[in-house]
Amino acid sequence: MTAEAATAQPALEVRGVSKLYGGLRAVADVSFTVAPGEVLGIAGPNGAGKTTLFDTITGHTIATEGEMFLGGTPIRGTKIHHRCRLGLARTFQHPVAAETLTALENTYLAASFRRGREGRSRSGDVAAGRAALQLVGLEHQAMTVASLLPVYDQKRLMLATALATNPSVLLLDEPFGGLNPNEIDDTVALLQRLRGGGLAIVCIEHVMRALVALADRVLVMHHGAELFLGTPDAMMRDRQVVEVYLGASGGGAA
Amino acid sequence: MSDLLLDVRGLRAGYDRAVVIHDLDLAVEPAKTAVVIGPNGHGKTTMLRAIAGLLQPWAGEVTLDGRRVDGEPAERIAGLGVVHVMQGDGLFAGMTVEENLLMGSFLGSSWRGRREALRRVYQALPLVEEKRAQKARTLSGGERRLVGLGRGMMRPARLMLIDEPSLGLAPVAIEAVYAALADLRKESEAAVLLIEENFTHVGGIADVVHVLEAGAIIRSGSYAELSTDETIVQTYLGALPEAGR
Amino acid sequence: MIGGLGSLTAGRWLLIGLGVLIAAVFPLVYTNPYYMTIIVTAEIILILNISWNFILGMAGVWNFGQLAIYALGAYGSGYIMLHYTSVPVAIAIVLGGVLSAGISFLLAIPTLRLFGIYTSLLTFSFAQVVQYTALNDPHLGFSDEGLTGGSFGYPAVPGLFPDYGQEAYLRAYYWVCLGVIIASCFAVAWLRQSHLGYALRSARDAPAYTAARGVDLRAARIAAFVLSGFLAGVAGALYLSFNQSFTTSQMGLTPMSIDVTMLVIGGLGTVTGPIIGTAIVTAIQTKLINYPGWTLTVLGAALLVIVIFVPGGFVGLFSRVNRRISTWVSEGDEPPPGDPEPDQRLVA
Amino acid sequence: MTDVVAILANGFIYGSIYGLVAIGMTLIYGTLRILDMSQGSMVMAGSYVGWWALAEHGVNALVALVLAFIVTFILGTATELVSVQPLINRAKEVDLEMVTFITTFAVAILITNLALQHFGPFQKNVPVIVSGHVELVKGVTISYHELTMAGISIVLMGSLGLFLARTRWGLAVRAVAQDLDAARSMGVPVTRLYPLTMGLASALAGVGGVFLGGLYFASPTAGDQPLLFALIVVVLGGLGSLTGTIYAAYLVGLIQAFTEVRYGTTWTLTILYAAILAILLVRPYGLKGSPSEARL
Repeated sequence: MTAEAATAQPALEVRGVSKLYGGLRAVADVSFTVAPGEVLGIAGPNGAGKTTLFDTITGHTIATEGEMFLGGTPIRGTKIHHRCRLGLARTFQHPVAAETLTALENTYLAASFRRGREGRSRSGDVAAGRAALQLVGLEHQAMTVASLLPVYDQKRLMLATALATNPSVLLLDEPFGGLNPNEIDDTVALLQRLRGGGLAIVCIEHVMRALVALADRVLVMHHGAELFLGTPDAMMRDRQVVEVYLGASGGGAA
Repeated sequence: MSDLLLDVRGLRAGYDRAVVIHDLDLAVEPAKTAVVIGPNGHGKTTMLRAIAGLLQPWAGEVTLDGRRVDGEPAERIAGLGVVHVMQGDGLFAGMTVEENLLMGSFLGSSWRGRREALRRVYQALPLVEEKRAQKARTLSGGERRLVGLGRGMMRPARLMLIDEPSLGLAPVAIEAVYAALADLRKESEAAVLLIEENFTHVGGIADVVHVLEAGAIIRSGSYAELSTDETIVQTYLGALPEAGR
Repeated sequence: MIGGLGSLTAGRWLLIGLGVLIAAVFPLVYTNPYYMTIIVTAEIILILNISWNFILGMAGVWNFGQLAIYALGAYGSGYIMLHYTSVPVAIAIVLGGVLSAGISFLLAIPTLRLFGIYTSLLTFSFAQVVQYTALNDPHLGFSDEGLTGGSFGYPAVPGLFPDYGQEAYLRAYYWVCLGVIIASCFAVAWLRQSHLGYALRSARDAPAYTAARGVDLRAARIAAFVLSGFLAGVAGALYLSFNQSFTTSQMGLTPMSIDVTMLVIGGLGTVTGPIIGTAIVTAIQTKLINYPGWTLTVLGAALLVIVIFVPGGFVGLFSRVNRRISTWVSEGDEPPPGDPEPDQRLVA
Repeated sequence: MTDVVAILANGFIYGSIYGLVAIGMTLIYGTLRILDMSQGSMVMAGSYVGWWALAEHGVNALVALVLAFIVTFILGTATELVSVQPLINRAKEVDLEMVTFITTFAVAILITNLALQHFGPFQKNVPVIVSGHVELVKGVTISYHELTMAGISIVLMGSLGLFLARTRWGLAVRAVAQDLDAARSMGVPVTRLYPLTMGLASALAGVGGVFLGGLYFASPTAGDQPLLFALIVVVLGGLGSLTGTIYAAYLVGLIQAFTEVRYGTTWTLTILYAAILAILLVRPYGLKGSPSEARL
């Protein structure tokens, strides 16, 4: 990540975001920025507040405090669909799509709300939808109804519909969960290509091998708060991270 | 072979066609404590839910005391002496602590027997007795784990399945939970199958440790052997840290 | 071009053309007044069912107030026919539809703030208020027969073909209703493949996902309410015009249960479903006319069997791949406290 | 002055009977998370049992009530097994809450029309449980039948509350309502508990049916009005909240008594449903209900 990319307008800025359920602080005062083309990994044990943090950014849950900016524009309080049209796309932990529609109908619908779409032209939207399917290698499944797709294809379709909205920031919730090794490698290669095109990516993941290969920086969360924010190498040497993951002795590591 | 309390062979399970557990074998001897560790997202809870009957396994055999139980509903498996302390806490939020504990002995014998079990749990876990009249939803994370554990102790068990007791707890709360676990093991001769993401606390209670990665057991051994084993670090941190070598 | 009317194969077009032809020629061949009256009434009920199928089946909004909207269309157009005789009856019927569309819009605003069973309860309550208000209306004292004529029935209105002989009258209404049916079927088929149609079907299958892909769920569903309300209003106006009266017995539990059975048997959410369902149930009703109680027993049993054992139709359509995500569709709907990462536990 | 006494007395009577019918619906929603639309037809069934036992066979009142309890208990259990249980194990592909609104509705149609065929469409007079009446204040009389109805309703509601709070099976019902998986791992036999819960709820409505039969009559449509009133009470009280249901029942009873005295019986349902519309606009989950609190 070159120097000037850091000083340019961050694609996504999160400042002091918290989420409280009664007395429980699911997310506690988390802040970070992601520059265009940068990949930020989010790690941490179960119950650390990762998905809840995502939900506050995308609007599926209301943040109790804190501000969020997408390419400089504040998005706190805006509706979910507005945030998407401004360039924020997300995937879900479980592959989900409009299951009675075909793959192409799914990406067409998403493409019809894509960022920077000029004029109402159905053929333009259909073409954008087909392009998104090609990006993830699903063009051969264009006419298949989503519920009939195998699980890996459903995961790729969910990614395709996110990309069809031409996002500037892509939030991924465990994209590698349940994938076998070469499926992981394909997905990592695809994400590397996308970031090359200037897409900012924030990725929650447990599969460390993939996260470490992909992320420029990693935010480790524990009890809803930031435990560590830095490069993957520094993460592996950080005493606190190793303790939370491995416990005191940390095996042969620290 | 038949002297095994729990014998899992070729277990295969998952959600909505997403396979999470691939061909898993696991054995637990009577009165012994087996611990299964592994990073999140690799199927620990799914394995436990399949054994407990909350999830229908797609393939494989689960034998308890020599009797096939895979495919049986959770309520019948519970009847065979299996106590399942669930992830998070699985408490009944709208009911008081004492009501939760009484539910633990739903399969218990008489009214008097349940009162006796209640007295025993209060003696073992004074904090739980202190909070007995409070609604479960008002408890903190650590308190909920202790009540969950206490509820598990309310009826005699052949096998206890315990799901990540230290999940999301502050260190001091983890100490209290593991201390209670250690006492429990001393006085009851139930076998324990415990899954945990955090590796260090299990030292005191684990007779054997298994490492679960990507839905299958990849290594087994005593706590001492595994704590210096490099594959553990590999599984957890994805790559061997240069500095550590 | 995805889907769209163009995607219908030549065979399908031939079938549709043949069906329309047979339907059009039918009254020239068959003129028994008793059965023709039943058929025209069935046509009007079919128009109502097409409108209900669009909001309930395609948009996936649990609206149980459709019969009240249908009735308000009748009362609205009747009022115009009675008090503004200069307005041609056909316009009055359309205005009845416009009135119902407006009321559906007003009903949509509160309904779409609710989730799950509460949508059904709110719309069901709306229908009860309309029914009981109309029932007691003659005692309201506006004028001796009130606005709706209550259970005695709306006062006689001229209707479309006031001076036709019985046979010509039946045939004229048959063709008018047939025209409305064909137009609304094509409209629904076109809508289903339109941008709005895809948005509605996607919102029905997975609300949280669809909102995250840029669809304004509220706006799309309000549009569905208004369109289905208009068609229901036209159906109500046609019923009043054809029968020269409209009683509150058109609303209420019994007619609603018959209509739901028609939709379910025909296959909810499909374009042809209402046609098949209305035809089958009307045939059953006519056959069992002289065995009181048998009709609804058979229909009740049929409804139960089909909903439970026919995975394809109704049951499969309302699948919630992951109900937990879809209940978080809009802000403010928080997961139960003390359960910060419900999704995390699903995998491991 | 007499109006106030009449309103309070009638309100108390109506509130008790609506409470009895509605509490069954809340019990079912609390445990099964479904709205049982067949509850009205259970009231109708109860009124026919009352007619059969009291009018046809001159059985004594208590036996008639017990008989109604048993008959509707069996009917309710059968309803669950036919219209809900087959759908439960398909929870993945089916929206249980919505579809059972239709299937229980279908059962109501079925039972209503079976009664229509068997007993004919004409209203049947059901003798009162106990005859005679008492004059509270000049011009305001309450029949002993109504008083016993209110009394027994309160006793039944009270014992349901005690059952849920104190007994082993009562705790199990509440546990199932709050965390199904946890309850199953305690050994609670859920596949038996669901039908029995629906049976119990229907039995309460059945007993209510005998009383309502005595007040009005037994007929195939005897269940429609009670269903509409029970829906109002359940929505007002917040689905799944027992105490909310009891408060709402007496509130609805008072409103009905008030409108009857002031405007005559015609406008009662209209006003009540208008109240429901207003409530749902302001509090989308009913007076006491809220998403996470819909627990017993």
